[in-house]
Amino acid sequence: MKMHEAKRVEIIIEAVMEGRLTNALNEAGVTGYTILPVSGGSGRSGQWSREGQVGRAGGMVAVICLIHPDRLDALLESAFAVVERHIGVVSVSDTYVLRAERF
Amino acid sequence: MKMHEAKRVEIIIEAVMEGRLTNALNEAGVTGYTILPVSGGSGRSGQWSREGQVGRAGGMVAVICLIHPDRLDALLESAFAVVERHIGVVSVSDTYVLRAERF
Amino acid sequence: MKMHEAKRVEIIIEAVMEGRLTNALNEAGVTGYTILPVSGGSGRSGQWSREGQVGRAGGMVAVICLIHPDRLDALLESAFAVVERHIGVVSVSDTYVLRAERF
Amino acid sequence: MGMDGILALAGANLVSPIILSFLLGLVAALVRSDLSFPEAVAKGLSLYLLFAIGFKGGAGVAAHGVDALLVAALFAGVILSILLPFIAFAMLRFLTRVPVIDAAAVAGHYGSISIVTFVAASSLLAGRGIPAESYMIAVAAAMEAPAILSALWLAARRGGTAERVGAELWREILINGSIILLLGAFAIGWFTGEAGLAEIRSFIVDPFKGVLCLFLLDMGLVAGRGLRSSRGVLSLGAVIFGIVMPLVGATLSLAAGLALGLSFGGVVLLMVLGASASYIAVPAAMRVALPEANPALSLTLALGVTFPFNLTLGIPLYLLLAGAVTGN
Amino acid sequence: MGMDGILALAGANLVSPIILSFLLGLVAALVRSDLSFPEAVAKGLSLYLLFAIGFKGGAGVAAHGVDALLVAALFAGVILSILLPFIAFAMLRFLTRVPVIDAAAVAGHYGSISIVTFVAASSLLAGRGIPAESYMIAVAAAMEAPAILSALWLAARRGGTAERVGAELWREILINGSIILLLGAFAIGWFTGEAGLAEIRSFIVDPFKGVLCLFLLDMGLVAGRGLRSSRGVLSLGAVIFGIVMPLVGATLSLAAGLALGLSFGGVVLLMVLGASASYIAVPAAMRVALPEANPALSLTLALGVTFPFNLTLGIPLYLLLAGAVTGN
Amino acid sequence: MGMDGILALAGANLVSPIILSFLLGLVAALVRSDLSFPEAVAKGLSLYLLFAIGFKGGAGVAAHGVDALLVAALFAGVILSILLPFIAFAMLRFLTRVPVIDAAAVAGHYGSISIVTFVAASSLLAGRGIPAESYMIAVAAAMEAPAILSALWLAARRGGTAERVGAELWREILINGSIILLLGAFAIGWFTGEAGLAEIRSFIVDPFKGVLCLFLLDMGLVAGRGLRSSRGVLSLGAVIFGIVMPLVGATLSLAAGLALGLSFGGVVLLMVLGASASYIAVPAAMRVALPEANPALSLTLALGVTFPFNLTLGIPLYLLLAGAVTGN
Ligand SMILES: Nc1ncnc2c1ncn2[C@@H]1O[C@H](COP(=O)(O)O)[C@@H](O)[C@H]1O
Ligand SMILES: Nc1ncnc2c1ncn2[C@@H]1O[C@H](COP(=O)(O)O)[C@@H](O)[C@H]1O
Ligand SMILES: Nc1ncnc2c1ncn2[C@@H]1O[C@H](COP(=O)(O)O)[C@@H](O)[C@H]1O
Ligand code: NA
Ligand code: NA
Ligand code: NA
Repeated sequence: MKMHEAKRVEIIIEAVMEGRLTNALNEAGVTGYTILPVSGGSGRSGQWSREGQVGRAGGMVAVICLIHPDRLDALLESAFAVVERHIGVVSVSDTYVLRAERF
Repeated sequence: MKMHEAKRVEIIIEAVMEGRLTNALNEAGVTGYTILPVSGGSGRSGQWSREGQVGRAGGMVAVICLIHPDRLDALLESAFAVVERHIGVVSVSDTYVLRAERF
Repeated sequence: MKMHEAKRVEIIIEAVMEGRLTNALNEAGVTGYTILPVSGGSGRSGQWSREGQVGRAGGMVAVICLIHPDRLDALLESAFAVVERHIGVVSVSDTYVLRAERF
Repeated sequence: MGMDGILALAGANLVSPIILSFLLGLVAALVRSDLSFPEAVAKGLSLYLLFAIGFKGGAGVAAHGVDALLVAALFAGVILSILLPFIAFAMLRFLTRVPVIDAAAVAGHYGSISIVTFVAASSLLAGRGIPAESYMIAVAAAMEAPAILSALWLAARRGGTAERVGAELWREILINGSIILLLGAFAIGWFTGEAGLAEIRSFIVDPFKGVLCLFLLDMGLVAGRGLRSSRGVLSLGAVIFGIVMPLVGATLSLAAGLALGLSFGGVVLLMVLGASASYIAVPAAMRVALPEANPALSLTLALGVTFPFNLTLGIPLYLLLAGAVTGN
Repeated sequence: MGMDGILALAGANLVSPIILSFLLGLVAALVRSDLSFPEAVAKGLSLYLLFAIGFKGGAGVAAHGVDALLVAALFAGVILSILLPFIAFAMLRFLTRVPVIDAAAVAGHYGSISIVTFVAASSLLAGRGIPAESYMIAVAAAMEAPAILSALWLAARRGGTAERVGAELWREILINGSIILLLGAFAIGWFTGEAGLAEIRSFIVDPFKGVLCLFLLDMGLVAGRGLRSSRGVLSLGAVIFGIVMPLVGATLSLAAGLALGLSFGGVVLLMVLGASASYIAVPAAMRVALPEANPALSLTLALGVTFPFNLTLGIPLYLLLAGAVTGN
Repeated sequence: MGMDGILALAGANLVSPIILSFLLGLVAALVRSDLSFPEAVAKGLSLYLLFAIGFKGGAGVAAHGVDALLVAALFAGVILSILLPFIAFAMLRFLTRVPVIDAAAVAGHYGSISIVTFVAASSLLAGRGIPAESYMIAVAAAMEAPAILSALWLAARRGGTAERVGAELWREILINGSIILLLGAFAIGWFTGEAGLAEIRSFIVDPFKGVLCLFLLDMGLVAGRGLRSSRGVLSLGAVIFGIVMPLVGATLSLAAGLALGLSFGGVVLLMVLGASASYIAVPAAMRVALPEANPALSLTLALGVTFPFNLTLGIPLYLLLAGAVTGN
């Protein structure tokens, strides 16, 4: 099948920042993304788990964004502005997508 | 450690189509995949979230499939037949796996 | 934006082994990872789903680990020691990260 | 009872904790509070409500017996469910410019029923001491699916491209979770009767209304979020449809109920079924069979317009109408 | 009581909402309905049941006092849990061709216990006004883990390759969530006694049976899905094992209960513990310690064959047997 | 009442199922049992508690009327919430070496309130037949947010780098889920009054204490896990702060309550609000506005030190103090 080059951006960010991140993405014209729940993890600020938690603090989400390579920089800049002072990680991988008209 | 080339296929598809997709994969001989829950997202058909939802419509799942490069085309064809008329995205990345005999 | 080479390791492993895996990672000096819930899947040992399940057996989790390429081997060795006799899959992809000092 | 009566009744209805919980959710979502129910909690509440309402219906049948009317009522329900989508479709095409495929999908929702609207109406009737046929819950279950048939026929017939509806989809629709749970609990309640009900009364009867409050709070949140995120989806014509269509459905059901000879309470419940629109079974079926239809339109109409209308003004109105006609 | 008595009792048992809810779930899964409980809801229900049954047991002990029998009963339970896997192993190797490692894993399940079977039996006893020692719930907790020891010994001894079972695994097994919750709630109930029970009675006593119905509905769904997806896993010999083994476990437990001098109700509960097979604690331990064992076999047997058998026919049968022997 | 009285009361408090459930969770987590509540279940329980406590407060106001004191009490609560962070900040800087930004974040937690501590205290009062102003729940809601203002001011003023707090963050804080739910349910309870309460009493009143037990079990698990994973985070000075600060908060609130002329029960509840530290609303706000602050410190202090202290010793102590001063 015909595949098209694209970038897969994975942003793991605090749950309280989810809305701010997606707003920033929307403003940068990035309207395609998928949010996965995260149940736990570990990093420089220690280990955590969502089990039994009530509050929104102390949890993270993973935002996955498939995007045309040309638009990567705009995405990263807007995402970075949100992530900058916060804990979380951003990674970008090469990928190929079906139905390029969607990205 | 010895790693082997493989493809990582990520299909984000409507939850109501999950069974149809896995059936199609099984029929194409693809019996290894993992399904991740998705809590929200955004695309051409707008933004959505699973919070407080009861019905199965209006939710998506992510199906991850690690596969030997030779078998990629069969997988994509069977997956595409299911995804074709539906919302959702398909991406393929290069990856390496341990224990190649499993794929 | 300045991106740095890294590896993205994805380990899909039985939920009962989660603690043993993260302990092994910690001991190998890998303290950065994120755990995603998994809702179902299929493999050589058959198809499964978490729906309505109470026990911890019969479920899996996905552990995602972004790591500096130099430290990949240590990670894989410690992970493999845990995964070896168990069902589950390990894959490694090339990726790029922001804020390299974190990995 | 004149306009005063309607307003008094609507007023009395409005100050129940059930309705106010829904409004609380609606307001919280519209002001963008982060109040939310986890998906699992919402599903848990709905499993409870379906089980409880089904069981109580069955136990009621065990207590009061069943007559030939049951079969006739089921039959009438199925006919209404098949028929209403055609009216809905015509009305939509007249009032709005939505494409055929969207009109067909919406029509399917309005032929089917909303079980929580039914539950709220039952609750109101019980509170006022108005008896109704216990088997109406079975009628509700019977009305869930047939409307889908009409929607698919309309879509295929009128130029849409409905997917070939295989046996698989029919199986899914006919034994979808909520139908199975409703009918299964109904059967268990019927079978175990008064004794069975006594065993689990303090679970399915006593706390029922409170659970319903929480569930409606969640429905308010979902409806409010839906309205907010689909600004622009609803034209004025669509909103009019969302209010007039339930009135049409209720009126036809009133006629059917009278023709059948249902009790006053039974007539009201049939009206509520006719007036309400599905937000669980039909949306899922439509996503599978009519993937090109815009789901935001159906859901916003059903959950954001018709559901609140029925809950607040509709149910009291149907009660008054049925009362006026049957002389109650 | 003759065969008539058995059938009458089994019949009465079968028409309880509890059993019928399980059957509803089973049927729904077998016809492939999409009815399902979210994992979180299932876990929530099970947390409730463990807390409630533990607390009530403790409060019962506070009310009726405790005697030397408690220690003896705990001891007997541990011995049964250690012993039964050897019988199960031998029987499996005789009846089926499953590999040693699988036989050992299955054997571990049958030495341990199913708390929900225990709860269903307690419920049946309570409904018939048959008293039982309140501390039987502590016996249940004590029987959860020892069987695992036997299973691992069997696997290591008979050529399997059990992972070196470190202190870590033992810690996990002995203080696994369900044991801690059962025993903790038991201790709280004992400590706070009647007064404590009075405070939370309307949460842990009144709605208990209804919650049990919902939980069994979910168990039925899970069991049915398991049966469906592991067609072919079960040989005829395995199915026979799944029905005969509980009878053997119940018989040995009957002997133990009589030797101890437990009450009629206590004997029945011990039989139920002996007859039931674990589906929570042991499966998790086996995945860690015997990863090569096929989990589908153990779970399908425990949940798909033995659990339904005990729930429907087993419990009434054990009741009759114990009644015949003790003259009740 | 002398030291004996304190101990007797604390003892009586300690043997309630509510406190013991918390301790069970704490112990289970500290011995690293895998007992755990799914996130959705924990959230579901907390939604229930907020709805129930809010509704009952409102129904209480409907029953007993409201006076000018309500406004004064709300005002006093807001002032306390704004003031306490300054004291907390100074005390932390004196007792520990935590950076300014961390001290500010912790201070914000202690100005705000813990609703479950409030619920536990209400429960204790109700059990002893001590009446209190029903509108105290509204005071609780009013005290949630103002402390955040002080914390941000402290952080900005004292060298920290608080993010520009836009209108967006204020909106989030002021209409965060728990405030909306508490106040919304309060309004519904007030509006529907006795009749509304009667409709849903068997959901929000009868099982309330039992649900609270399960929720506190979960809180114990979370607190214990937090303590375990943040060994080393807490210095001795911090632990002292976690125990002395609630005493200071309670004392100031006692003065405020007396000045206002609240009833004995009302004074106790205000003390509990002053003494308790937020673990839901403030942590989320701090993550957004002060991302550099270490969340482990605040949460471990609030949930691992102050919450258990208040639950076990604090509440009885405040009761005695208020009793001694008001002569009750
Ligand atoms: N190297 C990594 N790989 C994957 N996830 C990570 C990594 N580092 C941090 N994370 C995630 O980001 C969260 C915050 O990381 P940190 O800012 O290092 O405390 C962690 O709890 C993980 O969920
Ligand atoms: N570019 C993208 N990257 C990641 N996920 C996407 C993207 N586009 C769409 N999705 C996901 O697919 C769903 C449907 O997309 P669409 O068909 O564009 O409405 C969205 O709600 C997202 O969950
Ligand atoms: N090729 C694959 N791609 C993605 N996930 C897989 C694959 N194979 C196995 N898995 C996951 O690992 C689990 C165990 O696999 P197995 O050991 O093959 O039974 C499956 O249930 C899946 O969740
Ligand atoms: Na309808
Ligand atoms: Na057993
Ligand atoms: Na405070």
